Amino acid sequence: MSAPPAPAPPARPPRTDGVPADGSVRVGVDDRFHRAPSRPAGLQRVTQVAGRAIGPLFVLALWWVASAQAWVSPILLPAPGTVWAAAVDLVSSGKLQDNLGVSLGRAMTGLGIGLVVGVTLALLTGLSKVAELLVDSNVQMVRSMPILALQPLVIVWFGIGEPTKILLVALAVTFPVYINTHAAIRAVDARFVELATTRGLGRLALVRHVVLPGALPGFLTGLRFATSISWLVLVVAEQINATAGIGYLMTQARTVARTDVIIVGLVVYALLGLLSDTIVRLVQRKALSWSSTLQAR
Amino acid sequence: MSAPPAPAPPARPPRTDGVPADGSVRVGVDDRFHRAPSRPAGLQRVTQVAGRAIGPLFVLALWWVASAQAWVSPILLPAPGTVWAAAVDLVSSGKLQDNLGVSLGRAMTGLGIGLVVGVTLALLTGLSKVAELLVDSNVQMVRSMPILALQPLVIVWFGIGEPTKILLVALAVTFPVYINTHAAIRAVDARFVELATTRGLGRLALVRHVVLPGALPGFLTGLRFATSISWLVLVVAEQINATAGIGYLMTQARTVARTDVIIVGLVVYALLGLLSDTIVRLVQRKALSWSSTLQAR
Amino acid sequence: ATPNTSGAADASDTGTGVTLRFGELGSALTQQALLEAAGEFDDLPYEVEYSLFPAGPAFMEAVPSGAVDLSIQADTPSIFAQVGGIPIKVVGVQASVKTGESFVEIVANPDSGITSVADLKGKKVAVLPATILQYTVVRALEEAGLSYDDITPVELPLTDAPAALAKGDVDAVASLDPTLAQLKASGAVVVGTGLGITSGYSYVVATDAALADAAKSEAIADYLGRLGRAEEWAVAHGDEWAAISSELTGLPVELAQAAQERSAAGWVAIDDQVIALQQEQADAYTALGLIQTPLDVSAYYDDRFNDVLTGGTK
Amino acid sequence: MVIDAPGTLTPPAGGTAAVQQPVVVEARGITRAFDGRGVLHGIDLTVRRGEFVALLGRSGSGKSTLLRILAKLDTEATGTIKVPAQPGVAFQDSRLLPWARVLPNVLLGLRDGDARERARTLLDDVGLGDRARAWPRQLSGGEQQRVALARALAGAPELLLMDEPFGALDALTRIRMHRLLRELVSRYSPSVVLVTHDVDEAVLLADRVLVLTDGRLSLDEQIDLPVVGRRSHPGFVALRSRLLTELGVGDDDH
Amino acid sequence: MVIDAPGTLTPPAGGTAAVQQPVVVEARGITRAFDGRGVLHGIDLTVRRGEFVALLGRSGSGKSTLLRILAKLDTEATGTIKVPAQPGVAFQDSRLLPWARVLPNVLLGLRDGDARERARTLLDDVGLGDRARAWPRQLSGGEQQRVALARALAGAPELLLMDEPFGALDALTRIRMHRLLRELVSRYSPSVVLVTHDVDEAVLLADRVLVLTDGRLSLDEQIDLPVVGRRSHPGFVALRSRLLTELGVGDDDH
Ligand SMILES: Nc1ncnc2c1ncn2[C@@H]1O[C@H](COP(=O)(O)OP(=O)(O)OP(=O)(O)O)[C@@H](O)[C@H]1O
Ligand SMILES: Nc1ncnc2c1ncn2[C@@H]1O[C@H](COP(=O)(O)OP(=O)(O)OP(=O)(O)O)[C@@H](O)[C@H]1O
Ligand SMILES: [Mg+2]
Ligand SMILES: [Mg+2]
Repeated sequence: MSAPPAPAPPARPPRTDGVPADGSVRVGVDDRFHRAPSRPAGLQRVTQVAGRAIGPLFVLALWWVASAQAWVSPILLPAPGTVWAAAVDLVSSGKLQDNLGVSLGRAMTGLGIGLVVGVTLALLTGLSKVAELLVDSNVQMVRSMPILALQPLVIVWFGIGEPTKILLVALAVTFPVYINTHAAIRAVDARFVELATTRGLGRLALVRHVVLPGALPGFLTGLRFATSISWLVLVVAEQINATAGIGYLMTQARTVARTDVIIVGLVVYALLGLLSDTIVRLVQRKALSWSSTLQAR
Repeated sequence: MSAPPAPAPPARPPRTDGVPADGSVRVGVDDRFHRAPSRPAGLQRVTQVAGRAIGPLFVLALWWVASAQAWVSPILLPAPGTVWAAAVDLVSSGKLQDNLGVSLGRAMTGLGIGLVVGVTLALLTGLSKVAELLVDSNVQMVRSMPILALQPLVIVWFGIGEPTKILLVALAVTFPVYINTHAAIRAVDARFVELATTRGLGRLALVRHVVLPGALPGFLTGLRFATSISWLVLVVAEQINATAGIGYLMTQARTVARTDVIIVGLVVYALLGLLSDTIVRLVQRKALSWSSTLQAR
Repeated sequence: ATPNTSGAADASDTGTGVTLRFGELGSALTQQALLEAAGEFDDLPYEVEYSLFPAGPAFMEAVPSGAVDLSIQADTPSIFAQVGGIPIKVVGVQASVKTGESFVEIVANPDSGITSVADLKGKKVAVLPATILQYTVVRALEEAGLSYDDITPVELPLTDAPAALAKGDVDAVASLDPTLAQLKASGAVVVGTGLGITSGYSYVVATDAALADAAKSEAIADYLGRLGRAEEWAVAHGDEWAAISSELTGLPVELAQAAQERSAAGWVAIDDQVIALQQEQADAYTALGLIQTPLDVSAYYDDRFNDVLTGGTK
Repeated sequence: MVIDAPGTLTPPAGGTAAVQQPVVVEARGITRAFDGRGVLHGIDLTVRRGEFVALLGRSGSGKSTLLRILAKLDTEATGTIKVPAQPGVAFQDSRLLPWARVLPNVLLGLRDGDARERARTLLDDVGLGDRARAWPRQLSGGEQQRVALARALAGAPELLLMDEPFGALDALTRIRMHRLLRELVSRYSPSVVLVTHDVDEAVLLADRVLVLTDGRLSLDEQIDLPVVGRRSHPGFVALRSRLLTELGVGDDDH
Repeated sequence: MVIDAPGTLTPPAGGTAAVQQPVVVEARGITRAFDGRGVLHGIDLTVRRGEFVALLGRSGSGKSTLLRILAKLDTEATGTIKVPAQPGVAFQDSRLLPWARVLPNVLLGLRDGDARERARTLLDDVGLGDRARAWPRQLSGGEQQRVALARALAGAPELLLMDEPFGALDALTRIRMHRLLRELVSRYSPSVVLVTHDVDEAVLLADRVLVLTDGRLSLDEQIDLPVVGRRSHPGFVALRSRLLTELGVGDDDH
């Protein structure tokens, strides 16, 4: 059947029957899943930093109140004032800085080695079936063993000098980096590898252009772990023939029951964790600017 | 300009000028990035298991030779025979099984709690800006602190009984689960969240249909960590008033200098690591069957 | 009747309603077995609950939680507990090593050329800081006319020392059993002992809370009496006890026997002399910089059980 | 194309009759820029119930951007907008959840009891009744697009926003999908905004065509052609040619 | 459509002259099944140098599967195949690396010195010269497709395998891309296999059309029409109609 042609409707104000009449200036929903409305970048950063500080400040306040109200015995959790005094003491005597400096050297060296080894292993096992069969199960097994129990063997092979401490850090760092990077490599979309094949990319170019960028988010997650683990392992590693280091400081404080120093150490650890985390976040933001995920708000 | 119509070429054997004349029956390249040619599944599995065993067997052989050649003092690294005898002894007396059983209970309970807490936190901080500001930095800070140093505080609050041991496991498990799941949630493709919005999915449905499945690979990577950490942390946790458990067994062996028992313990840890890893791998294979990544070979 | 061990619930069915919570140190719970073997466990008028800690400081960390009442330890934990303000008192002192024996020894690699403490000058010596091991080294050096500055102390966990000695990273190790036995088994030679330096005493520490509770305090007195008798039984029946304890701890039975041969039993009255010995140690740690403000250890002694332990019942 | 089943089809809701229908979409002064590059400059658009609007425009002219705004997916655009809560959207990429099989993908977000049955029927309609349990990656490009189409239709929405939903389909499948769409439109009278680069498709299906040029609607025209036999109507060729000109294609090019 | 620049274009390499050209693609007995569902049943295909082959077929008929096999991306297909080492491939999805900007995406895998310049020229040619530094996610669907086209062309490959490379383009852009492709084809004489669902496009561009039906090439025909003015040639309509019939579209449908 055929309807007769009808003239175009005359221009007139639109009717809004059946539709609520309230108009909003902003379009769409305002939800964290969507790019937030653009604000001056500086202001946004300040708000964010302030926001992140809320949590720690809350904990601090709780601690203060708990101490003031004597909810916890000061033997276990000294008052913020006591800890602050201990911290001032440690800083003014230069002890804290010195020990941190020593540990920083160990943590960074171990972290560097662990990163290189972890990524290399992940690339090997991620790209080659043979390497995976040979390496992966060994890595999994070593990862499952308590470092404390392995310590005597490490000492026999590497002595009690700096190499052992760095080795222990490297060992502990390697696993999170390896596992996350390995998983990320395996999760790279096969379609991009196909593309690379048609472009005649060699192994190296494939790694450079497809595998590494594709695995970068996973690697960064591993790195987030690795940074804090590199510091944590020092608590154990710096029991071996150390005369300085944040781990040494902690162990010593524990042996001589200096709870205030322990708490200072804990706070230092927390700050180190926040700091390295912030750095990794920045790297993440920069390195993943291409992505259209929830991450890239 | 216009070319005159030409008749279709007569059917004849194709010429192969300029093209190598060797024909291969299989099409395409054979590379690990591509689905391997289908083989009987059973045979493939056997080859894989055998392949995975190569690494450990190599380590075992090395140990054997090192002991036979007395490269390492037997006090530090007893010969495989000695260790085997110790293992037989531990098994026949039922000690190993009993301790494993006790630890299994603790590890699984702690793992379960840690999984729930980690995933819940990751969902909160992954989905809500406010929760992230409040929770994330605190989680990062607690994660950065050495559990050993936190132990006294944990004891005060939770005593020296089972809860403390389970709490320590849960605490240690929470972080890898949290960090990996959080990162994975943030890496969920925003396009799918858009889709969910247009379908009117509520928060819960969004989590169920988009966020959780999208974050599953990352969660499983976290789980891979978490399983082995749950066992590792027992070495520390089972120093607090424990009279049974694999961690207790290790500590006891260390204090009484029974290197052979320590090695048995290490092997048990390695096997536990392999076992839990294999389970997670299976779950992975099953749960990610939809994906077309390098993983899903 | 087998009374509750660790983790047991309230002892509401016993006459006094008191539960003594004893923190054992080491690698396994052995005390109940000792009391049972000595026949001291049958007619306890109160409950005893045992918990296990790897070392003294770990016990001290549990004190503020109120989960423990008393323990027996070596010299140093109570000193550092005082530094940390842990609410405990030393309420009993026990001889644990035969006269003429010491459980601390300094051993060296045979090819290091070290044969005496004097030879340690300029050498690397593994010590565990803030322990009787360190104290022994300090005092042994003093007796040989040297000071702690004349050696290179290497701080190592006890169990890591054998590996370091085997590797040659340290020249000598101050150690005690069973690590000491392990060291000797791999060829290390004894170059010095704690004889005349270490008191060989064990110290019973009880929490202030437990001491403030009259019923508990009474139970402690009774329990320590039984424990002392049981230990005397163990000294008298060395092989028998060594067999039982090695079964429990996993310590090779030869080592257990060797340890048993050295051990002694018997309470020592808490007096100025005993306190002075500890004060000397505390001062040594102060000199080493481990303790910042000088300590008066006598504040941490409570001699209320002197009569019961060293007088009346024995 | 509608000859096969003339009984089931009603005339499009265009013409004077449509003016009586309530407004379903009302957008005023929609403006959008990306990093300073303006894409939409104050678009005004009113779509009434049952109206079928085709949106044409050059590649990169902002069609998808406008559609995303109508779907309330763009928080940075400015302007006023009123749209029904849950439009059926077919994205330009088919956007199937890779971790859900075909049927759950179609069912996503539907809660009513007979949704499952309707989804199955729709899958049959788009020719994929036997692929309900396939993973998205196991489908061909056109198959994926048809699943996305089925999903957009499955909620029987008041408003359909479709971004080149037939782009990857062959001629026959495309005709079938056109027929399916018309059928559903006549049954439920949703408002439809269809982005397409196929002028014939636009003229064949729509009651009204818009052309987006330089961030403005450079053409907004009712199509007053009969539904049946539209292709052979003399007005068809004229309109088609006018639209092509508006899109920059000279008659000699084609 | 080629009127604008007749001087730069040479006649297609079809007809008797093409038979003299060397074989570039030779596939024999290509068979592929997914989970037991056969998709290709022994395809034989020979493509000579400079030959422009259009591949038509219903959605889901196996066109992309065949193209993937020709690109040596399918390890489970059986048969014999000889193809040049590095074809230029335009996938059905545009498949841009999300972590690389537009220009690096085009340059991917090119190592020769003037690749950069050529890539820039090609980006200009596809109308995206000013988007060289954009991320793929910042491009519209059609823009992404054009980048993928530029990438496929950038290596000046001996063999071009293109899977619906113009599917998301508007009429004018499509004409421009056709022109660009013809120009490059006449300059470098690559062999081309073009999957398309647009019968007009196939007939306009190709020297030869194939129709894939039920896993076999149900039609394989040389197009012996003049390059210039092909659309107005009487043979055009006849061939077009024959192809539509082969694809299942009746004349009355269209
Ligand atoms: N990985 C796979 N697993 C299972 N089936 C598949 C897979 N890939 C493709 N198929 C099926 O093979 C058939 C051919 O797919 P192909 O992608 O080659 O179709 P096509 O001709 O390109 O279709 P379109 O025009 O829709 O892109 C389809 O039915 C598809 O569902
Ligand atoms: N996230 C973004 N960031 C920057 N520019 C963008 C973004 N999204 C789109 N654009 C640009 O906005 C313009 C309009 O994009 P849109 O996707 O709306 O085009 P379109 O009309 O749908 O084109 P097509 O027909 O090719 O799909 C394009 O030039 C595109 O490059
Ligand atoms: Mg678009
Ligand atoms: Mg296809």
